[in-house]
Amino acid sequence: MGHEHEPTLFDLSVKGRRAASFRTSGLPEWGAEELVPAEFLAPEDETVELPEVSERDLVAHFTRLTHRQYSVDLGAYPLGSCTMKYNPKSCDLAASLPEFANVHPAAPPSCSQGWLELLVELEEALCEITGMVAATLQPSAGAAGELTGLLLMRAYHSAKGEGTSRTRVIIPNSAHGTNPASVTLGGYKVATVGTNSRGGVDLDALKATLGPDVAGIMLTNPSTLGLFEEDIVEIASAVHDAGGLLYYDGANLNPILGVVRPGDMGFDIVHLNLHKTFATPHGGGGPGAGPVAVDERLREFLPGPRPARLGDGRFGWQMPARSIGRVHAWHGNALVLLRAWTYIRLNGGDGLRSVAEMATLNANWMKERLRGTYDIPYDRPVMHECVVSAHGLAKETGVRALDVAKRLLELGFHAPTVYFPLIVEEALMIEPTETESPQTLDALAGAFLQIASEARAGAAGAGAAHDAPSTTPVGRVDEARAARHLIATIDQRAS
Amino acid sequence: MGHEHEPTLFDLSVKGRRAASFRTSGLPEWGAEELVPAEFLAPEDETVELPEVSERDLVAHFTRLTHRQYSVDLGAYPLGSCTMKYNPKSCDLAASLPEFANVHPAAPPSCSQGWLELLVELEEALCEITGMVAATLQPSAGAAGELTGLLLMRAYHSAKGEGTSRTRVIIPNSAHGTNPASVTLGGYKVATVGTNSRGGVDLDALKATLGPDVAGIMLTNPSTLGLFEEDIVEIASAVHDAGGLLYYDGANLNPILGVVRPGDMGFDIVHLNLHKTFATPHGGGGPGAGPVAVDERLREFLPGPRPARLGDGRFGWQMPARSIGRVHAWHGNALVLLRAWTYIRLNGGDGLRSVAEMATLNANWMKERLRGTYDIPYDRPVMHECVVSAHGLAKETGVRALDVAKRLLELGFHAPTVYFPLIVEEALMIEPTETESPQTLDALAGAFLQIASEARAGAAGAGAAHDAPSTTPVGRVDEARAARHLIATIDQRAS
Amino acid sequence: MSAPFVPHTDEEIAEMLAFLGLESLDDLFSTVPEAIRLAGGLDLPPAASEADVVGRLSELAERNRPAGSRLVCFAGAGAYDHEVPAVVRSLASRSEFVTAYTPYQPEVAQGVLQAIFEYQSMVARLAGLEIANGSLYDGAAALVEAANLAAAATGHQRLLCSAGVNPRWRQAVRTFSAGSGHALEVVPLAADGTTAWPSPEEADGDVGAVVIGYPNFLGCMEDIAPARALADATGARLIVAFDPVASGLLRTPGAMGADMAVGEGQAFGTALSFGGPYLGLFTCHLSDVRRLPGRLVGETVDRDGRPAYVTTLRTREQDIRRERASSNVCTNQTLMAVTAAIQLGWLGTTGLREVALRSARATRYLRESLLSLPGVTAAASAPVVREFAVRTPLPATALVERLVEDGFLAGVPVTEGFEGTEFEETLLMTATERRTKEEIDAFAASFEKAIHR
Amino acid sequence: MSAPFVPHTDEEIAEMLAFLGLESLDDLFSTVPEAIRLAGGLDLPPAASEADVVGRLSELAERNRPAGSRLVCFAGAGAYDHEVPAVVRSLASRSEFVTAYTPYQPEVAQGVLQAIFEYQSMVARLAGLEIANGSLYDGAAALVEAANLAAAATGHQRLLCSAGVNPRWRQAVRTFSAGSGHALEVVPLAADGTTAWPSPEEADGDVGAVVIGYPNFLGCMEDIAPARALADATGARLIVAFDPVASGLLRTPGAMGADMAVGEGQAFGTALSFGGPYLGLFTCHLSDVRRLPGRLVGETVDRDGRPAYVTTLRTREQDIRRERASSNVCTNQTLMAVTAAIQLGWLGTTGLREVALRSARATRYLRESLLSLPGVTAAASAPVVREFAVRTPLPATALVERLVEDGFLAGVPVTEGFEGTEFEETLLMTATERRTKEEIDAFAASFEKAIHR
Ligand SMILES: Cc1ncc(COP(=O)(O)O)c(C=O)c1O
Ligand SMILES: Cc1ncc(COP(=O)(O)O)c(C=O)c1O
Repeated sequence: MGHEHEPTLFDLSVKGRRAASFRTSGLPEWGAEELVPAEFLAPEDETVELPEVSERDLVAHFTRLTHRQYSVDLGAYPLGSCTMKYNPKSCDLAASLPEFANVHPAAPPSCSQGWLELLVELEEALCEITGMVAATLQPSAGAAGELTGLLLMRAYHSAKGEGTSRTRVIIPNSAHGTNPASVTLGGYKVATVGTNSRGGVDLDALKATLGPDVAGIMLTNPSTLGLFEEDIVEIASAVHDAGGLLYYDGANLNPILGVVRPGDMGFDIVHLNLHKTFATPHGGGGPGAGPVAVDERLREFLPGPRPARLGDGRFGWQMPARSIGRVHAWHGNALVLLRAWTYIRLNGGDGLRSVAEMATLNANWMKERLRGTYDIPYDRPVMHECVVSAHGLAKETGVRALDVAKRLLELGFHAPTVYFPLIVEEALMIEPTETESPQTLDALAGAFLQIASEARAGAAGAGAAHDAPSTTPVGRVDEARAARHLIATIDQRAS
Repeated sequence: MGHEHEPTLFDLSVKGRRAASFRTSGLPEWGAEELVPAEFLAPEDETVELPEVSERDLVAHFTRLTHRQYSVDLGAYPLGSCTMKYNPKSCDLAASLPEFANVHPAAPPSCSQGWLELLVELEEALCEITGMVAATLQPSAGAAGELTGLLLMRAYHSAKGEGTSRTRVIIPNSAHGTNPASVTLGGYKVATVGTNSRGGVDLDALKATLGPDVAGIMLTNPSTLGLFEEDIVEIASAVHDAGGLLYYDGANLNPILGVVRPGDMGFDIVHLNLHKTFATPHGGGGPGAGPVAVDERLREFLPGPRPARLGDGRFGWQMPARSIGRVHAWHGNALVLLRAWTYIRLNGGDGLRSVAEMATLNANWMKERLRGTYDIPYDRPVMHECVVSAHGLAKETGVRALDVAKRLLELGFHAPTVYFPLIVEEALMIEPTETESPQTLDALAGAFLQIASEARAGAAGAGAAHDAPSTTPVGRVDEARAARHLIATIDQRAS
Repeated sequence: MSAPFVPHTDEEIAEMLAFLGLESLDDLFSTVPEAIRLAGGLDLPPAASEADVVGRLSELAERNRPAGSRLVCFAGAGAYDHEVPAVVRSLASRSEFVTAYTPYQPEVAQGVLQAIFEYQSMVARLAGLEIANGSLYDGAAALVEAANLAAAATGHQRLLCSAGVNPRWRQAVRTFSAGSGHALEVVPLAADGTTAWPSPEEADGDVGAVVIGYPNFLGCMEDIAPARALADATGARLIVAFDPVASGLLRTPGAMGADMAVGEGQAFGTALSFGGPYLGLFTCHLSDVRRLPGRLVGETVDRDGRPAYVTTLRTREQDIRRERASSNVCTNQTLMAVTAAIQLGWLGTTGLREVALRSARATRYLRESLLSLPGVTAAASAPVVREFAVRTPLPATALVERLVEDGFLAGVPVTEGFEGTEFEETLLMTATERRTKEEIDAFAASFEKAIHR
Repeated sequence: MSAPFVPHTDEEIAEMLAFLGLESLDDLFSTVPEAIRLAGGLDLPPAASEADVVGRLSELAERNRPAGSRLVCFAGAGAYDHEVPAVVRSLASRSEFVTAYTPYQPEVAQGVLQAIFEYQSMVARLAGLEIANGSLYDGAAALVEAANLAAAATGHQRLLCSAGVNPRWRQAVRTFSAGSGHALEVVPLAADGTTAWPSPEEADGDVGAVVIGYPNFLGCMEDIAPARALADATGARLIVAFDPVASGLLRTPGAMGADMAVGEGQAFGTALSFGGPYLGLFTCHLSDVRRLPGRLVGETVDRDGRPAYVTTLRTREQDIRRERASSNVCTNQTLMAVTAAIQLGWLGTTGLREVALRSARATRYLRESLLSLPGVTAAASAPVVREFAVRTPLPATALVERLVEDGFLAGVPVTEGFEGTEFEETLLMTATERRTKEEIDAFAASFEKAIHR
């Protein structure tokens, strides 16, 4: 309301001002020199200077920042591949319970029985959902899950004496960027397979690529095109026949909850993005949680220590026989896991199936509403998201996917994902999720159509898109300049 | 971000949608007809229709509404007479503790010892702050406190046999509107006294008005002009000499905390606005709390039951001997009282004195910064607020107090109180409060000066003020139309 | 730390004083006569950190016993343990709602204004009347204002109030009558728990208001027709003190003939809170809107024709009408009204019905369980839905204390306002939708033990 | 209630299906081969209401013992019980921060972007290095990424890591080395608790990174110079795993010669949380910025020249660089970074110093109290500031269990990663600024009883 821009907390700082206060301790007030050996004590001119503000200014600053920030709670967020569904407030409540939030991670099991039971229950639920037998809850996000999964793959092959011979992991060219990056970090070479005309994995190319040097394949199913991989059973047996394992990137699990399970498709390793499918809020970029579930063959390699039932209602920690070791400093993003547990309980089995149905219904409806206005590169029924293209629109009017996105911001919606997957030109990847109502979908589709029809109506309309957004806290941001003149800290700004 | 307007929850409603869910009870599922006698049961066509929305839409709707709302947490709120200081978050924390928030008001004292002790401590602190001997915490706001105080005045005079003879209560013409309204509800006639040239009560006029039919006087000190009543000692003795009581409207207590106490000025009855002086947040118009503190002569008349120390560390309820009876369904706005208790503890005695000092410093500084640009009707050192006038500005440029206010909204600040007190033409009543920093004050003063200098620079500047605000969620609102075509409910809109 | 919420540094203070030509902070108070200035400062504990204050609060907290799994709540009497979901708490605690003032500048207060407009719309429907205001302090205050409106509108100061109206609210009316000059006459209850209204002839003359509880304080369902008839015959307004939750099942006060309906809105999203802040619901016919106490929000447009909200009919209010205002209310309970709007939005049509239905079921089950115990009888024979009173071998006050030990808040003893009646020291009880069979069964078992101990 | 967060009514579903030309919801899944479709649905408990789920959570909650007044916390080891004031919780839980995605559209994400910029600015200062990224998963992940950066930058895969580095972080490096091919060599601690670095000659050849803890896991203050010298001699990057709270007192890693500094940021506003989500701090020199893992926010302008923020140097990241990216991180821990920015803003320069100082005092007092007990000795002789280990007559694991009974979380047994060393089963302890003399005295008394029981 009125403010042109928000100064940084440093700009608001006044030396000597303060907000903090502490508990009265009654302890001796030793001085710093008495406590810290001289060689380590920071001399005055090395004091770490932080912003000094009053509690009042702290509040005003960060509250104003929130008024410069879009979020799921403000409206539709159809960002493809991200599953920006509504995050139930009950889960916030759960994560705020002090009996969970204030448990020290190294507290002995006698102090954390509730936590351990909950984690075990979550693991069991995730196994039921994915059709797997065991899971680690340690990975902090999808990418961490991927790398964990690849290390499990490696451990498996190594145990069979094929650790050094299997050097390649196959990924389709539609894959998310974390997949190839994880493959490299897992010590493998990426072997890319193409996409066939129906948007699926090119099966022949895949078969040609398979061989004794292949450790496995990473697949997202439904794919980043929003399409279910029709040949999944054939793919699975081909990879298995070649001695490889199938890794399931679970970022797109949402539309198959209760419909089909990765395990039943033939996958051996599955990561889940709890911050997508299970509604744990995204936090502006995290925290997430990326548990990895596996089939029987891989169980013994899981990271540990793992929460486990000890019998007679007690819980404790166990280390799998041939564990790859820990992948997190503690037990994973526990409060995120707690939220996911809550979400699963709130929905129940049937509820999760409805989630899948409505996510799929919404995406297909959206695709059909945009038909004729935007191009549909792979024209098949979709699952949770649809990828359309502004290619034709751009050719006709000069309004590109990016312009559509920016104009949407102005119309009160978040933009879809743009220019991904890379195999679609001028891609607009729209994932409405199941929590958006038909009315919201209708308004969103209306906005997409409006932008295109304005653009087609002539230069003014196209101009509006090029100039967008104008009603947002800032206008189109100069990204190139940010990279050219890097100012990543306040001290760099000053210098 | 983009939304032109926000539909009502009714507009978002879709029959059959729902958010609510309830605990599994295991109870027999009797039907409504089995539970409610037929003559009382609502037939289907009398069902109360509420909006039916998903939890997601509920959240989006109310979150978007918050983005259409200014608040202290977003910035300066120099609304005179309202003491819109920063509301510490520790007090929110206190009010959210389940051990306080979930106590039933009729629970026996064995279940509410903590509450009772806290209320007694608060009463004692308020008495120390006001220089009184006892207080009731029941009144829900300032106006309720006023009426309670007037009933105490009445009870006192009645007990002396003067209940019917004392029929008038004196108030200055600068008084807040609740004062005369309360006087009427208290069964008294209002006798108005004027303001002298220094902004104080016209002492001669007062003396002329005093007589055996006067029950008392209601004063705000500092007054609504922000001025300390210099003649308060003389006023008090004159009123007392005439057999009247002095009532202190504590809305403006902030700048005298720890400096001077109403009791020491000669007041007999004091109400406090905890939602002003003691920082309990205003909630968009309430809840507040308006405790009334009294001197020894009035103690026995206080409303009850009252929280009391019973000895050996136990607490209970007591009814004053000649209580006027309860003025609240229960014990007052308890969670507001808890916040005020917390605020007092956080500040301590010295801290409260600093509050007074800085509130006064800020107001005087602001007045001096505006000198020369705006008129200063009563030019004396002020206390917590300063009243300036746009009279000259309006004559010169046509830009009135209202325009200044609306243009300020556009510049990112809340407006001051305008056209009050009524005795100042084109009044702008500015109360910065102590929680605003010198930097914020400077920016606020800058905005005031900018508006005036723009207006004086010519028609464009004046036009900007007349057209303001334009960057707010809505532009200048048509108030006349609202009164002419009353639409106070969604059903009236439809009809 | 001497003033935790004051931002000024010493240098800044010095600069500001210099700008003002003052030498010290004390000089700021030159207009305060020396003689009355406080010497030595306030005798209060020194400033404390949040951690220390929260520590002290925790100590006090341990001496409270809140409703919850360790003290299962069967107490009502105007304060109910209804479900408040996380979503309502989370939205209602958004700081824009919490830290705003009364919406005096509508251009930057559309959030609060629209929420109040929605609240008014919902509350008017709950009452079955056309107009609801933007809130009053609590149910008691709403009744007081209704009585004032009735007296002003009719020109009559006699109030005939059923003894079945919440006795604390009755007392508030009585307290304020000392100023307003109303003559409050309490009409007793018959043995069945319903009001023994006088006939119009007995009522003898002009009356300002007839007031009835629906259901009444003892939970009894009272026929409103006789009260309506009495009001018609005496020229009075009929004020119905209603339970807004019950509107999920019952015909509304408006449908039953009320001129005004007032109630307590705590049940909609506000915690038990030891009795406050709560929410006074005030509703009336459109024809009385110009006498309406408190704030009213209306829908209008802004200069560009966009929908907008604003407080309206302001000339009724104290700041403009001053001594001729019919009410002195200024600060009300807006945040609770916003909370209620959110909670009612969460409930929706079916949710409201379910709360009412589930509460009625639990109450019925509770009542049957207790009445089957030897020595426990119904205090009144009229039908009940949401609340009821029982007579037990020992006084309610003692019984409640005993049952606290077992982890139950058994109910509210009927005392204040029922002194000397046959209902005194009966126990008023309720069970909301949050009570389970398991809890009620365990409670009944404890109850039986407690009365025969 | 079968799907609480799905808004569609039956009619709407029917309409949407009709629009798509489908007959049933099952038809939506026509592309899923019949053979693999799940028959019979998921074997999970049915949907439950919030009230029921919260009820179940409360049961589980009762089986936890959180840090607090009933379990006074002396445990650290990378997870600290520091003060988190209400203001930080309240701001960090604002839903705009909580429910936003990664700021891909800067025009509507200035809130998160600016908060990250401020976070980066503060963290860089804490580390005494020029660049901090926008967060990583936790301290362990930050160390792993630092090792990767070092290896990539130097071309050497050997990592010489002090045994004084948090053993759980060391283990994470080891786990991921299976993929990256790094060779992790753990350099043991001497009896005084500081690292027994090899001489450059002993180190024998090219090294990618030298890693040291500052202070180390046992709380010992280690001279960084030898590690720096070793790094210089072997061509390695020097990675310092630092305690960011200690930067309130100690010279920063940067000032001590670090090339990269990594740490755990949980202490800044994040609850103990049973170990997560926490906050990985990653800092380096500007010269390494093009290999920086994760997100980086930069300041720029919008089209009208207004200041604006945006994620920058994006070409480093996995979504663009794919298999050639140096890191695979995508989702990070932004909310914790925002929280840390708020908490650090709350602390300010003096507050940070006070936390460090008060914690050091409490730790010193705790240590002296315990070392004065018969049978208790220091596990290491090097100076300590924030944390320390003691040797007691019984193994730490058993001692901790005993003291839980008295209401104390005595510390963290040194086990994992110290197997077979002289430090195994010593007890690692800390006292933050939240601990009082009273608590420590009571604890010392219990401690004495426990070791001699
Ligand atoms: C298909 C796919 N795979 C993997 C990921 C990586 O998940 P995370 O961001 O949790 O690391 C994403 C995230 O956007 C994704 O969309
Ligand atoms: C001087 C003065 N007196 C009384 C009041 C009434 O207080 P309340 O709004 O709490 O009823 C106010 C409120 O604005 C006021 O400013």
